[in-house]
Amino acid sequence: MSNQVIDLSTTLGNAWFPAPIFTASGCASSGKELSQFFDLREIGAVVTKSVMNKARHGRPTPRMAETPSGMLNSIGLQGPGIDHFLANDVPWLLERGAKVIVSIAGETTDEYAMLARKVRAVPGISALEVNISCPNVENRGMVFACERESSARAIDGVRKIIGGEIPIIAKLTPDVTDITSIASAVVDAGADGLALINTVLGMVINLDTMKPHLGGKTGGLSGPAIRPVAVRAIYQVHSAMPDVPILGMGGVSSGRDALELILAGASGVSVGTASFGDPTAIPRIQRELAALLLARGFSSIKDAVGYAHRDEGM
Amino acid sequence: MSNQVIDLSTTLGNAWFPAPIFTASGCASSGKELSQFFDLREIGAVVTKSVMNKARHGRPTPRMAETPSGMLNSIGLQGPGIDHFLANDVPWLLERGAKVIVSIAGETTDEYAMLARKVRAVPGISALEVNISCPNVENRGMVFACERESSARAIDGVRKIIGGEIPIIAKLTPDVTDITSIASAVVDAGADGLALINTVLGMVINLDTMKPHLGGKTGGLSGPAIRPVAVRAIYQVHSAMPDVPILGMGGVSSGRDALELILAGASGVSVGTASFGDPTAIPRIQRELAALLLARGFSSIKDAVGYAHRDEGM
Amino acid sequence: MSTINKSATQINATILSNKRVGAYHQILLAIGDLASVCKPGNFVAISVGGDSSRMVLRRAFAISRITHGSASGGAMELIVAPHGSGSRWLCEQSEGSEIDIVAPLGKPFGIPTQPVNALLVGGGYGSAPLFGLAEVLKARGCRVDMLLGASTGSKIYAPLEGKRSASTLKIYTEDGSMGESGRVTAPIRDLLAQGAVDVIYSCGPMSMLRAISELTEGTDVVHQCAVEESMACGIGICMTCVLPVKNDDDSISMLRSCIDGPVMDGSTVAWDVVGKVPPAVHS
Amino acid sequence: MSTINKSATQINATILSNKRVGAYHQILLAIGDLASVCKPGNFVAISVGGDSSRMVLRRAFAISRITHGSASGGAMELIVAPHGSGSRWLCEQSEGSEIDIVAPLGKPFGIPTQPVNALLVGGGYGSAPLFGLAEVLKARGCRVDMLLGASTGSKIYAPLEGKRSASTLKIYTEDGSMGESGRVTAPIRDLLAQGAVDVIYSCGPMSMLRAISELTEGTDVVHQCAVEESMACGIGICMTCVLPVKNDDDSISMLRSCIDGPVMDGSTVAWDVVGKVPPAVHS
Ligand SMILES: Cc1cc2nc3c(=O)[nH]c(=O)nc-3n(C[C@H](O)[C@H](O)[C@H](O)COP(=O)(O)OP(=O)(O)OC[C@H]3O[C@@H](n4cnc5c(N)ncnc54)[C@H](O)[C@@H]3O)c2cc1C
Ligand SMILES: Cc1cc2nc3c(=O)[nH]c(=O)nc-3n(C[C@H](O)[C@H](O)[C@H](O)COP(=O)(O)OP(=O)(O)OC[C@H]3O[C@@H](n4cnc5c(N)ncnc54)[C@H](O)[C@@H]3O)c2cc1C
Ligand SMILES: Cc1cc2nc3c(=O)[nH]c(=O)nc-3n(C[C@H](O)[C@H](O)[C@H](O)COP(=O)(O)O)c2cc1C
Ligand SMILES: Cc1cc2nc3c(=O)[nH]c(=O)nc-3n(C[C@H](O)[C@H](O)[C@H](O)COP(=O)(O)O)c2cc1C
Ligand code: FES
Ligand code: FES
Repeated sequence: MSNQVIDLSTTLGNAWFPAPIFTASGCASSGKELSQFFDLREIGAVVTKSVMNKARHGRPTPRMAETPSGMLNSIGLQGPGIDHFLANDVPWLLERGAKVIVSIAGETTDEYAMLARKVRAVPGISALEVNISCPNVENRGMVFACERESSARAIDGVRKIIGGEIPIIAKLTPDVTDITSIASAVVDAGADGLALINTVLGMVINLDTMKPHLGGKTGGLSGPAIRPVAVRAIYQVHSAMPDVPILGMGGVSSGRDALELILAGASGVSVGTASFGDPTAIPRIQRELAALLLARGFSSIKDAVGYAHRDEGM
Repeated sequence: MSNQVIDLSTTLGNAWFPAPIFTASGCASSGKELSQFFDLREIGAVVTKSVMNKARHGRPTPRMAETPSGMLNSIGLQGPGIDHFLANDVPWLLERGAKVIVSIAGETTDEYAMLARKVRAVPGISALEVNISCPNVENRGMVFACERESSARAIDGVRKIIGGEIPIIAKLTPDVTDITSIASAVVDAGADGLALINTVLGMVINLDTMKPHLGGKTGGLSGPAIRPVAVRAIYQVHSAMPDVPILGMGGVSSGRDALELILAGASGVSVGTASFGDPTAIPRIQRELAALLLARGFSSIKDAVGYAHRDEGM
Repeated sequence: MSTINKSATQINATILSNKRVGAYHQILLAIGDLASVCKPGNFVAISVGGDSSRMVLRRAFAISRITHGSASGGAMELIVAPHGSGSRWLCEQSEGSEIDIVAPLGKPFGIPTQPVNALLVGGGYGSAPLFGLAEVLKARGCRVDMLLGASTGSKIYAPLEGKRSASTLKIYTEDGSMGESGRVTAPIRDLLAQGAVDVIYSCGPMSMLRAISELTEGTDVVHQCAVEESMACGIGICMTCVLPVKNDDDSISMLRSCIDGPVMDGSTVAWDVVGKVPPAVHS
Repeated sequence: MSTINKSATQINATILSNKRVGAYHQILLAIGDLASVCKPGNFVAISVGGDSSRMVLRRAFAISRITHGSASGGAMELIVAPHGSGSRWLCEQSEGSEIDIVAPLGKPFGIPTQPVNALLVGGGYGSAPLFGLAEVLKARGCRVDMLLGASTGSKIYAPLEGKRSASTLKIYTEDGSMGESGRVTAPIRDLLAQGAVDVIYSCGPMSMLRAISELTEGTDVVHQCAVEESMACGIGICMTCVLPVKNDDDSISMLRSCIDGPVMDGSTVAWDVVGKVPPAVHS
């Protein structure tokens, strides 16, 4: 009903999406599992689980701990490897008419470039999300997104392969002293857009074993608990670089939350943890968002993006 | 009852405290207000609101926003100035037999040194907490605790004044890429202990005004939402520097939460936001903690400090 | 031991009744002996959402009325507007459930020692504490006139028994659905001009309190207003609830409305600085 | 549309009854037509804590029994141990309240096409799904023997009507407070040696499932076990619930116990690798 009078479509760089709410990487597997609960064509896009070059087992269990209004995960990028993924999962999604954003993760600059080359060879993908921020990979000391240079190098490698066919969206971690500095480094290196934010590094001690609860010791904090951090990061980066499109995420579980991220500067919003608690969260959030936008007199998503900045510098 | 068979006393550097749970700076004003609800001698110590050299109005209202399992605050270090504080608030506390940790905050290295000099002149104070991490002061770009050098300089200035009479506890922000690096910088500069963690920078957009809700735009996130971040920071720093005492804080609202921070490496635990929701939180948490320690066979707090690290490197 | 909130206690109070009254819920709590120390203008801070709630802060509500029962002890009445998730949770609690409260908090209304002409002005649920106040004033021999206003009729809270405590009662709604059409502040200028008022007691939205302060400015009429700022703690330890208040030397202090209020002298509040930073503190 | 969880639906189910049974709560939910697609071994994921809960994840519970009512439609029975805040919340919900469930989820127990001798082994609340399974097996002409174990008698769940579905039922408690003293796995070795068992169905703690798998190793006896890993989503999208499962080529895959389980072939689970990282994937 409300969808009829409001333009819910959005863009990230040169990619167009019919709706503003996306899955979040790692929170929808490859899409198939959610298709039992809603039609994947109803939503913005399926952002697939970050895939690496080779198949990986990931981290030992326990891999999760619920925390107040959030959860920690330590999956460690378990996955089938890029070849299997592109041969099986992507065609399945495209056949069903879903928009697809492929998320890639690498352990070396070369791995990112190699992954980009393989993704480029598959037609029909809408955008490439480059996860340079997952804090769960074995080699924690070297999280790419923690330094300007390593971030820029990873993106630069991908940029050399992807010549503008599809937008490159760099996904950043909030666990840095100055996220705008990392953001500007990756944009200078050729990122067309930014995905903000990945999980926040956290830990839970199990009071029975009296040791870290997660198999991987530390884990990534997600869910409503981190929403204020996401809003802040998006606001800061949009302030510094208003022309760079942002895919926002972090603790969104209702239309009001999605609107908060959009007003702060996000052009699209990914929903992760909320889908665990509610398999139909994404279409519901999309409906709620449409109603809230309408009630505020917006006729399109685009008009609301970054609206909270309107009197800035006055 | 349980207090009879367990030694709840703890130390931070050369300061001794009768009990392990403290107020958190800025979450108990100067102690008087809570004394209606419990005897201040029952708890570890009153950590007073960070005080600056001059009186300050702080930030405009609204100064707070509740968030899922947490809250944002943007107080901006409102306070009476150090002279008024030392002349009025500290004597009141000492007369009542409370242990007092004075928290200071400055805008320049010199201000920290000046504050330390004034605090040194007052007998009876147990420790000095140096808040080099408050994200709420006007000059956000220059939060001391975001850089090794500025952190070290602030602590070095204080160390030159305080010659070991009372421990210097440096309070750090988690909003950095590598908190162990900041921690080692301040310890090298002469900090006797560390307070971990200050609030996490966040923001809320008001959906009515469609602008940042807080008068100060951004604010500090506290409460249970950030507990996993606190546990992680304490665990990381205790791993890197097992001999440096840590005053832990961040989202503690029950005995089980306090135990989690202690097992991760905290020698004492400050309780902030939980006192807003429950004025008797601190004595309650202390009772719950004693019972949990007993149930696990500990006979003193000291034995539990950092216990989660026991098989490290194996 | 303390001089701040010196009667405040934390107790589990049982809900004796919970009734819808117009747009509000009238909630009656059994509070035993605490009833004897609650005064008109005090407020209560209530823990909301239960054990696994994501709401970490208490919610503040004005104490509407205190009744001193016999066997069961005293009771406290609240008038609650279901606003967000915390107040809605409270309105959903059924008779018999226990809630965790801290009361009485804050500075109550000052009661004149002489019989005076008092005008009580309430906006929305702000009328709640005025009926109890009216009784106390009447007992002191004061004349009590009451003006209540709201956007619409369902938001006027004016219980029958309460009406008796005032000499006159006039109701204003912005949509004209009850009483006269217009703002509750409209008649005040004339009343002041007639010299019919010595003290104004007010409770309601900040804009209403400010408007009344502007009307009393330059007059001898005392304006005691109960302010409503966002409060994280309600007991003076967080500094979130501050209001700019003028000192004798015209400098401004940011005072905590939870312990230096909620009742404040309207003429000392620097209304134009609310939500702004006052000029630097001179030291 | 999907092949995964293809009957799963999210509905609001009304609690028909909630009774304490020993250490557990027996909760009956009205689920209407959903009853016809639930099979023994399926589970349900329940949203806990209400609107302003700080618990963001659903809780998983085995479907204990399905009854096909007439007017009111079908009902689902759960046996819930009050463990932490989520399960306690569920146990506190009263008759008439609505809860948000997603069901049926996961792979059910495989039912033999021929009449076989089945041994059903349940630990604690793990016995819950076995009674419904026993009925199905009996209807297929199977012989059903049942062993139930727990630490103590109050943790044995063995309803009267359920007992009828098994040919024999033996109870073991570690403290000897009910049935025989000892572990429920104790008699299995002999039963296997006697050749009295073709299939074992088990549900209970991981240590029990592992012990049974070790007993059946090298025998022809099939072991279908319902595993219980921590699950964040319950629907296959988070990868938190994985178990190491041996492939035909002896390599190991980390399979999601929510969609590739909870019922798994015990002989394929690499029990010694649970909680560890298997050797690198060869590609
Ligand atoms: C001294 C005082 C007396 C009050 N008396 C009454 C009364 O008698 N009846 C009544 O219905 N309400 C009263 N209020 C307002 C009441 O506290 C808020 O409506 C309530 O806190 C809203 O909480 P929520 O969870 O429903 O809303 P949310 O908007 O979800 O609350 C989010 C946060 O904002 C704060 N907040 C939101 N609105 C207000 C507000 N208007 N004032 C202060 N804080 C707010 C909440 O406390 C909470 O921390 C009073 C407030 C104060 C400070
Ligand atoms: C397939 C399956 C079937 C189950 N069937 C039953 C049943 O029939 N009856 C019953 O009483 N319980 C059953 N459980 C266990 C039940 O899910 C947990 O007891 C419950 O999740 C605990 O939640 P809590 O909030 O009470 O505890 P908390 O410890 O506070 O929970 C914290 C987190 O850990 C998870 N968790 C804690 N314990 C377990 C556990 N044992 N298994 C899985 N996750 C856990 C919770 O889901 C939650 O995310 C089953 C679990 C699974 C996976
Ligand atoms: C279980 C889990 C797995 C995740 N895996 C990935 C991943 O593979 N790649 C990635 O970029 N982000 C991953 N994330 C981060 C999410 O995409 C998202 O950035 C984060 O969870 C914040 O959003 P949320 O609060 O809505 O979940 C994962 C998050 C969770 C909870
Ligand atoms: C309202 C408020 C004011 C605070 N003021 C200070 C301060 O003045 N100095 C300081 O070092 N930390 C301050 N903090 C941070 C707390 O001391 C503490 O580090 C943080 O809130 C985390 O603990 P908690 O989750 O228990 O509140 C403040 C926190 C809050 C919520
Ligand atoms: S509400 Fe905390 S000081 Fe007033
Ligand atoms: S619980 Fe999420 S994949 Fe199994």
